[in-house]
Amino acid sequence: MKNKVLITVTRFILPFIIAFSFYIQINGSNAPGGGFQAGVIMASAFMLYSIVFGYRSALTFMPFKALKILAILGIMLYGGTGIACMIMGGEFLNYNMIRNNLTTGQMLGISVIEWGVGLTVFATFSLGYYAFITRGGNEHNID
Amino acid sequence: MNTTLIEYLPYILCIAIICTGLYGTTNSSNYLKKLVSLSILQSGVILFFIAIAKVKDGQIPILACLDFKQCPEQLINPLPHVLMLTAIVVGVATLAVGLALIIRIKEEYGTIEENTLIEAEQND
Amino acid sequence: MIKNLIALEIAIPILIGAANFINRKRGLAYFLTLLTVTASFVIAIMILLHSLTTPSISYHFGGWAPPIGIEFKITRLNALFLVVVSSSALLTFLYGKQILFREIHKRKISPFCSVFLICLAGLYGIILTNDFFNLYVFIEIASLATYALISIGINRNAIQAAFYYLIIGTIGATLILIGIGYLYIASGTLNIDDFIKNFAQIKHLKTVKLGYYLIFMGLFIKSGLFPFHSWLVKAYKNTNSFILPFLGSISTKVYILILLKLIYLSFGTEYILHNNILQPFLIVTGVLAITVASIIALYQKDLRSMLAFSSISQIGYIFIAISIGTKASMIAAIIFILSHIIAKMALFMVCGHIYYYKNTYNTEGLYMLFKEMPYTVVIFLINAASLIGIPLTFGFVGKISLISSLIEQKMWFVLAAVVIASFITFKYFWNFSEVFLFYKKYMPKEQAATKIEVIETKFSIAPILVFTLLTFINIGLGLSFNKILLAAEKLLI
Amino acid sequence: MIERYLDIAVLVLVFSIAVMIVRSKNLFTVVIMGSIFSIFCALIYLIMGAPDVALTEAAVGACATTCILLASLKHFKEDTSLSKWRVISLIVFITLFVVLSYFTISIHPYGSVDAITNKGVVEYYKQTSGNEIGLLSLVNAILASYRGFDTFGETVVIFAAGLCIILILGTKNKINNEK
Repeated sequence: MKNKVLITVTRFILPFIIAFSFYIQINGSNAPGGGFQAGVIMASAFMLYSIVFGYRSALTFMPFKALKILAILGIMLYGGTGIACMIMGGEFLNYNMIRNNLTTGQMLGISVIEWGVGLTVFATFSLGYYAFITRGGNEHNID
Repeated sequence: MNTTLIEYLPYILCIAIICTGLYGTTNSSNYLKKLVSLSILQSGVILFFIAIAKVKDGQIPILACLDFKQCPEQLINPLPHVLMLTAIVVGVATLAVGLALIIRIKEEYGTIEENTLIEAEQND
Repeated sequence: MIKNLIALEIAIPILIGAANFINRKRGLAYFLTLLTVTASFVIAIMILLHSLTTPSISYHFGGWAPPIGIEFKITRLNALFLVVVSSSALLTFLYGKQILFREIHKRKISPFCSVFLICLAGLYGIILTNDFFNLYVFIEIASLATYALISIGINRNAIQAAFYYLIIGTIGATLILIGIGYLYIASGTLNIDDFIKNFAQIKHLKTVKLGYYLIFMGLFIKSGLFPFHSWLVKAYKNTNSFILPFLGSISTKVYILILLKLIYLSFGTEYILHNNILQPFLIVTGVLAITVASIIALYQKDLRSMLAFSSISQIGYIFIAISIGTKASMIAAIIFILSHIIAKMALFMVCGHIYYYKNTYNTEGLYMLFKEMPYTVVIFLINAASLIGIPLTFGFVGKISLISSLIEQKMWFVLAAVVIASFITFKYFWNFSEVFLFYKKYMPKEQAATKIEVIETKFSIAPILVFTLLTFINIGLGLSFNKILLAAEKLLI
Repeated sequence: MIERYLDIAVLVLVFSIAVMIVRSKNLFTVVIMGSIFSIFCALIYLIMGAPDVALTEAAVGACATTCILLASLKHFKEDTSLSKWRVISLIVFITLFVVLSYFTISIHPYGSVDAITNKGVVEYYKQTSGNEIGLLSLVNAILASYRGFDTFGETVVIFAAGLCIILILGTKNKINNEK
């Protein structure tokens, strides 16, 4: 796409969208928001980029394989936290086992799993978008 | 009479949206429209859950301070909100998988109209 | 320690399925999946052995006690079904390596295995969970994976069948969600046991009635009860023959198990079935299912369509057993579910095995199969006998316990329908047996019309061993009639 | 008082958008109306005091889903949908609507403070979550800790959806054109 207005506005707005998604990710404990919303907003920034600049240029800095690894990393963070809690002697996802003084364990566990959710959601939405946008073209090497 | 009806009107409207979604899902001939109707159905259910959580003059479910006893306030029920976050995710996951299937159907049959597809299926 | 195995049973398939996402080598994917399924089978056996000594184990996720957090509950019934599901998955993978590699594109096998593992974890979750909303989440996980597994088929109609199933299945799941909402409004809790604790005070409420009607309606749709069965036929007819033994035997039965647990162990038969519209509804639909579906099966020329309609009629028997509402009938329903799983899985495996060599399911290509594959046809006949309910098979035990509880309740019309439907079952299996066994009488006159392309095959002993094992289990259970009834009594403690 | 009527007004609007989606013939209209539907749903969630759900619906329904739908709409350019009222199913769903509405009367009234849903478990969450978890946001405390396993399931659902899309839209499966 060669619309100058669109490109300028996108360049201007993209950092704000990304910053907003990080804000929601980090500030989720005391305000509305959390990992899921942050992931979706991040993915929509990614979609905006690939709509305006073309998905090929988006592929250069975020290749398909990287997205796959991010998705796995997210789910591993979540499941790994659960299993780590079990190794430390509690139940699955019992964050009290991480640190035993009052709420630190809970806070730590929650922030880790929120990052896991955020990563998986961002990566999966972007993957899905790639899958739909590349279908029908000459190359579909998404698997 | 009037007050009671008003008190139940939000629920009834949610149910109306659910029924519209069901009607669209079962009667649309186009598969894409079926999917969008399906997400209307799910939105109706989500609206219903959020409506039952509402408390008159309640604050949004964020505590003013960590110890509830020091600053008690009337809060909206947060549990349905949590459930519906999950339900939204499930809805969008279903929509995405359905869309992928529709694209494959279009590639294989060249159409996504139900009537034509049933004929094509019987001819196979 | 044993408690943590319960969480691992869910977590291991999910995490390994996720890790398999980047792997593109099909051999590695198959090996990894086989290993995972074996591990989950071992864990399931350990849980079952543990539950023999302690009848009820409750696992609290996150360390929060039940009404606050999510609870998994292991009873003997749950543990038994855990073993059944995991062993079915294991047997499917042992049986179908060749079929998997031939019917599915080599680049698709790795994601296919990942989706299968996630589906498996979803089914375990459905069996174990004791929380209404968690039940919904696991139903959705299992269903989403099932749609994708079905869409990979032997012909293009599989995709359409998967989409049809997606629409119907999502409507069913949404009905379950609305029902859960109504139950939550009435009780303020999501835990099933906690809900039942205060049940006496709220059982007269309209919201509770509507809630369980909606949940049951959703479960009926998901389990393929007669008027809602059309997705089942389409899906079974067109999907690949690797996944069919697993999905065809397990996926609907899990929902029936949930229904059974809700009716008999949670709400209570007194409240749900007696003086209620649900009992006549179940009896009528069950009778219609066993008769109409059997009659439709008579006219099928395709082996898999016949088996699909046979599944619908068998589900009808299970619902008749559920609708009676005594303890004996619950045992009958459980035995029926188990016998159907074992026999149907063997039949679908035989079916896939035949397809591997003959590349067709149609009767026109299968004349005089006995000459080429005598052993396979014998296995087919034995398992068909089990579905008909001929003595010395496991199916006979189920049918006899169903008939005895029908006689006990003096439901003569239903009894007559069951007997007549059994004869029709015999007839439609006989149609296919005739085709397999006899030559001259049924040979089509213009043979040239049905040319089937010759395909490359590699002989493997694995599928034959697997369905032989299933047949031995079937006959072994059929011979130990009294022991099963005794064991079933113990199961429900 | 005015707030209550605001809910109802937006709900009526959402309902009419839903009817328009079901009635419309053009697929592009369906997708764009679906996006508008989601935006107004998000508005209702905000009015009803569920900012988390509103944020999610706005991000997912109005933005991401619409992007994905539009991306795939290029495949169905020439398709239009027939749209006729079918009287029998209309009657069925109106009956369903009446039955469900009849049962709705036994729910607690909208906005009721002493509904049973506000007691029990929820009371416990309000009282103790600040001390036990240490988060101000109750939704996140329940989501991540008390019902953390549900959220694990939710993440698995999203992941499974991605996996299913790759499985379905990946390399074409070879098809035996068996008649």
